Amino acid sequence: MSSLITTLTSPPYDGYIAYGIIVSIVFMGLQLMAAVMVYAERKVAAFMQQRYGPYLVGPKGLFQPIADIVKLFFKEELRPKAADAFLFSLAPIISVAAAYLAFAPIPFGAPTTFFGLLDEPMPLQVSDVNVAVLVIFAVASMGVYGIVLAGWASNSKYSLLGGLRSSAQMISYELAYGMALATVVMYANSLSLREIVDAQRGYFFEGTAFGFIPHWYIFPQFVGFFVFACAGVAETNRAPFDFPEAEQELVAGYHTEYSSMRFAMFFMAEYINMVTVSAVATDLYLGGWHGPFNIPAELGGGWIWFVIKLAFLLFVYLWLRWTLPRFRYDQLMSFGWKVLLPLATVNLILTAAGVLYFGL
Amino acid sequence: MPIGHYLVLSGLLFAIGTAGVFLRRNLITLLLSVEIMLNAVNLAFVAFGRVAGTNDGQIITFFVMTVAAAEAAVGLALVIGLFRHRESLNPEAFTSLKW
Amino acid sequence: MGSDALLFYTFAAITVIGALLVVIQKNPVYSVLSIIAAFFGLAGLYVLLEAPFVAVVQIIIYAGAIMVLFLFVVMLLNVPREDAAEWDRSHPLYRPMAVRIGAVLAILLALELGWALSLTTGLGVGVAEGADAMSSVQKLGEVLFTKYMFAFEVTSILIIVAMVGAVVLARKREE
Amino acid sequence: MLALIPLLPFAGFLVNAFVGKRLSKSISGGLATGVMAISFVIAVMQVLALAGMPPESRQINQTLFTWITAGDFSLDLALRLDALSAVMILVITGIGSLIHLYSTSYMHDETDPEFARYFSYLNLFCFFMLMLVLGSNVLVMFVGWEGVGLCSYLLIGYYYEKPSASDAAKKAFVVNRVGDFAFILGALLLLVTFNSLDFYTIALAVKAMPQEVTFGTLSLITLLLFIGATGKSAQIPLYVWLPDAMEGPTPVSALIHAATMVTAGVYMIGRNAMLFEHAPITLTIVAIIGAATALFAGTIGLVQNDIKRVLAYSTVSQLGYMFLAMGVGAYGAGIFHLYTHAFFKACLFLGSGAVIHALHGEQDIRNMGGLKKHIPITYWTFVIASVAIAGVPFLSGFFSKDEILFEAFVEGHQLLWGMGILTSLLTATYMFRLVHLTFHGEERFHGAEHHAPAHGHHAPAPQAHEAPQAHQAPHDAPWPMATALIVLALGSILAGYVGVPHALGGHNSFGAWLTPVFNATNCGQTTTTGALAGMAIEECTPVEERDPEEHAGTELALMIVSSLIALAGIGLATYLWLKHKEIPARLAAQYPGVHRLLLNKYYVDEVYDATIIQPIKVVSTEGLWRGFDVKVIDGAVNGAGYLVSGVSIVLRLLQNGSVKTYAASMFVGTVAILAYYLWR
Repeated sequence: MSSLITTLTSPPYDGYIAYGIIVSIVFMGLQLMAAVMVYAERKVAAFMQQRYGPYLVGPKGLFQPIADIVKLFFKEELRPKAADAFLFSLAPIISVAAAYLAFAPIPFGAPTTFFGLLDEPMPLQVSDVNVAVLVIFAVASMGVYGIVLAGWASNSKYSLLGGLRSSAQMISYELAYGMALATVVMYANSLSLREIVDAQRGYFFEGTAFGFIPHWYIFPQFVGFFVFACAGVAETNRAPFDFPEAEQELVAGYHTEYSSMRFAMFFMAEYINMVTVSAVATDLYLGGWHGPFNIPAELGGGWIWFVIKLAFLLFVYLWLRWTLPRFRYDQLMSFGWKVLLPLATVNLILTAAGVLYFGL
Repeated sequence: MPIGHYLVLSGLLFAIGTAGVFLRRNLITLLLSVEIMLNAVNLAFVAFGRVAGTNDGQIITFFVMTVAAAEAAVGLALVIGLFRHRESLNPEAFTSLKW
Repeated sequence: MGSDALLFYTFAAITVIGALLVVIQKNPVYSVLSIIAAFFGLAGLYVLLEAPFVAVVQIIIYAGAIMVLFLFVVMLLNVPREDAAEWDRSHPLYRPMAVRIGAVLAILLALELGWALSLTTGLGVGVAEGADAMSSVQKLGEVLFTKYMFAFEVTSILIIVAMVGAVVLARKREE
Repeated sequence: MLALIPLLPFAGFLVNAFVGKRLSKSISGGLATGVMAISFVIAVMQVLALAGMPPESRQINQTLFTWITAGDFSLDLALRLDALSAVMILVITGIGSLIHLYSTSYMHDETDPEFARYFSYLNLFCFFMLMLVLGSNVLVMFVGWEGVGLCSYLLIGYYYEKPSASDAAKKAFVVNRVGDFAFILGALLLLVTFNSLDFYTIALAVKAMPQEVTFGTLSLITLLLFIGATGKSAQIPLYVWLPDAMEGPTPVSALIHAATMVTAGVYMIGRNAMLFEHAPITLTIVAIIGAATALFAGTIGLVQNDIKRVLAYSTVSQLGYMFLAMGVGAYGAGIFHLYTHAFFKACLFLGSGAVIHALHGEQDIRNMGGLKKHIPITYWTFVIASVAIAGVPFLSGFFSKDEILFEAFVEGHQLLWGMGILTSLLTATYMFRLVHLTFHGEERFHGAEHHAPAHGHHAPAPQAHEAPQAHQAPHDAPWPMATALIVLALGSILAGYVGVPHALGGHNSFGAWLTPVFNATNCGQTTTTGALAGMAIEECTPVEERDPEEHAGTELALMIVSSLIALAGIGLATYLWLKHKEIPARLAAQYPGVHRLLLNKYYVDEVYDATIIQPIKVVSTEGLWRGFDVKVIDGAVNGAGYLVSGVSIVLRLLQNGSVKTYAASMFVGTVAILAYYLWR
């Protein structure tokens, strides 16, 4: 049996229950995240625009997401006559599946025993793939098909334009994205996210006056982080790169024709992707679950750090969306090809040189 | 798993690709068929490499992929150009040797 | 049969069916989707061959990039389903003949391949037997950048040329 | 350093050829003359350096680059300066620069581009001539050999819009081609015989051989080379081009067709002296041809009326002299005569040029006379040169000529000696006939311009300033021409004194200077290397000279005889063409056949035309052109065309532009190859 198969099928520890727990945690967590993000987004938007935002349903409108979900459940499934039935229904599935799958190899906490429930600690991760970074990259690149196919299948010009835009946009930004990933991989000399995170334990300049600076890759790799952030935002089709669904231009872009649960899937996919990208960024650049100081296992362990950083990044997402205007399409392309890609390449080369000659 | 299986599979894929090249009348599908043939070869390479215990097979696969990427880029660009000239993708529509 | 064989046949089935669909489908979009499916099957086979890196790269490059490009073009041109043949009968090698020839040749090739396989010995050798897999990404990198250095560089040139060529070819001629 | 000598003129050629159109006359002419002058200076320096060396190793070698490498045979483009080529480069660069100088004023009425063209040709000629004499192996020499042929063609046909000029040019080219063909055959034969083309290597190799009594390889080689020489140096039977070559500008005739190029053949024989020495049969032929030419041309020169043609025939006859010398094995004497002849013949030609210039293009001596008081400088220089060529004692011609005759006599060729004496009589006679008809007697040149159009192009004068100067007295040469004339005249007086014979108390230092070359006793670096190194060493012992005093008496006697002959010739000329002018006419009337025969140069051209040219024409027209060319070659070509088009009618079906068909054919190939490997 081959190594990857082992990691994928049989968990690296005994106790399938625990494994199931982890999987369900991730699954549910993601869904919860999506819901929370809906609420958060509205609130943040309102906050930034001096509005109240949702406040009727529940205290401070906390249950608004639930209301939304209910609404979406009971809405009618619409499908344009000329649409391609099969693909029309396939597209959202691809989207959301890719979104969930992308989170699989992401570790979000040090091995823990769940407050002693387990006799041996188990890693907070669905599957520890030794080429995790590449897997994430691959799955992320699959996500585009959902959008593209949705755009094409619903057989409407707005959708089609949205799909085309997203495909072009994703291809363009995947390069910079991959370059940034490669840089970190080179830096940490490993493809496994867990190892990358563990490489970020501790501090720079141990024992000096600057000893407080945590050993996070964002500090040596801030350029890479910038590139990764931009590319990530573009990959998730969020403002200011939200071209596939540019309301002002394309009604709602690729999901113009969608309604009800299928629409909900796209919606979820989008937020889950945000979470995924943020999680990856956290693991790659912000030292994952390693914080400035250790949180003892009794209080839950390192994953709290992880959640905090994740929340921060997600807030940045919203912040960007409600702060920046949308690019023009040509600006998007030229930014991707003429700024990010060269930047990422130079960064890659410099880092390579550093690793090779100065053993950074 | 005996290597014979992989070889048969590879040959099968190659045959399918060839058939596609001959039977289809759509330039894009033709290109796709070519991709299938390439991948059939890749499979054979990797299988042999595995048996031999070297990774040259995988390396060659990377090169094949690169070539495939280049071929796809240029090929599709050509397809677009041709489509601009004749509103068709049927290779039989481009039999004139100059225009 | 072991789970290994099971996986092999599953992936092989996916691949072959996908490939067949590519050829059979009349609608280019479906062809692209089926070939993506086939690629996933192939990726699985690569994993079975203990070449995980190749597998992932297969997904990233083929499924993730090249096929998106195909899909993009298909949508851009919005190609209709394949139209009925308008055959050029003025030519002695007109298409039905060509098809027949092609079919005959395909059969011939299949026969020859079968024969060749029948002649070959050692087909029973299991892929996993013999030397262990040399598939760690580090090893690949080393080999790629030492033994195959030249080829690698040439590849980069090839890519550049392809990019320029594509841009030039697809540019709108303003006339 | 050595390479600079030929390369400077080449540079001049490049400039004049490519940017000459935009240059003014003074610049292009000055440039051309300047480079020649500089390379003369360099040549002098090189020769002095050479003279500084011990006689056994007098060589300066310079290999420019390896030219040909084929298997084990490799050939350098190498230059070698030794005693012999030293003489040649001095003559070429020295007289060359004088003639350039002369030309600047002689050609002054040309338009700027024409002027530049003229000088570019002239420079190119000098380059090739220097390559010819400096080349250290046969092939380099051959390059020069062909090059000077080309330049002579270009310069003869300089007034190309004049039919006679271009015809003459073509004639010269074709006739030379015959000789060159023989020459290259000889060169190849040399190569296969000695597996080398380097002169010294060959010379030493030959030296090791016994003399060839019967007609063998060496004789064949030398004979072929000699045929080449007859072409280049206008000997029987290939001399016919030289008289017509007078269509070119006069300075050209002076430089190419008197001083330098035509002597290439003589030089070549001298260069291969050892080779010829071992082929006595060829030597005899050379001697006989030389003597015959000398006499023959002399007789023709006696009756010609075109001033330049007279000089041309005299040139031919003098060249005959040189070949005679070579033939009797008196190489030193031959080269000596070459060297002196260069001076006085160049001087004569330039003088004639001055006369023509003065008379605005008149060339017919019957329309001259009495020019003495009009153009004194030209007159005196002309006379000096004529005296020199006539062989009057104590001028350059005297020494060289007498040495030749003496050698001929001593070597036991009394008959040839007789012919030589007769020729010198003729020489003296026709030269002074020329002098008298041109400069003495009453002035017949009024209204010269009526004749001008006939020779309109010989000198540019007529078109340029005929109208203003139609009836004013002829003017003497302007300073550049005068300078050249005077220097050359002095040369024709003094040049001989480098080779004063022993009989006159001198000790033929010129001969001494040259002997090592001819005996191949001086072994330069080249010979001390390679297969012949060992031989070179033991060959380095100088061979014993003939005792100079032995024949002093004979020599003195012969000198007196020939001097008397020369004076007699002058007297005869004076008697016939100055005192009693009716006698020649009466003679002509008395023997009309002879006169016509001479006047028409023995009908040689006509004979050649009838015996060679016409048959060739017929064969090539009927046989080669109408027969072979049209039927076979064109047939083959057209056939190929038909074949291709026929086949492609079928093949076109394959290239139907349908990608699938191509794919199918590719696939067929795949299946076939696979099948082959299976069935194999």
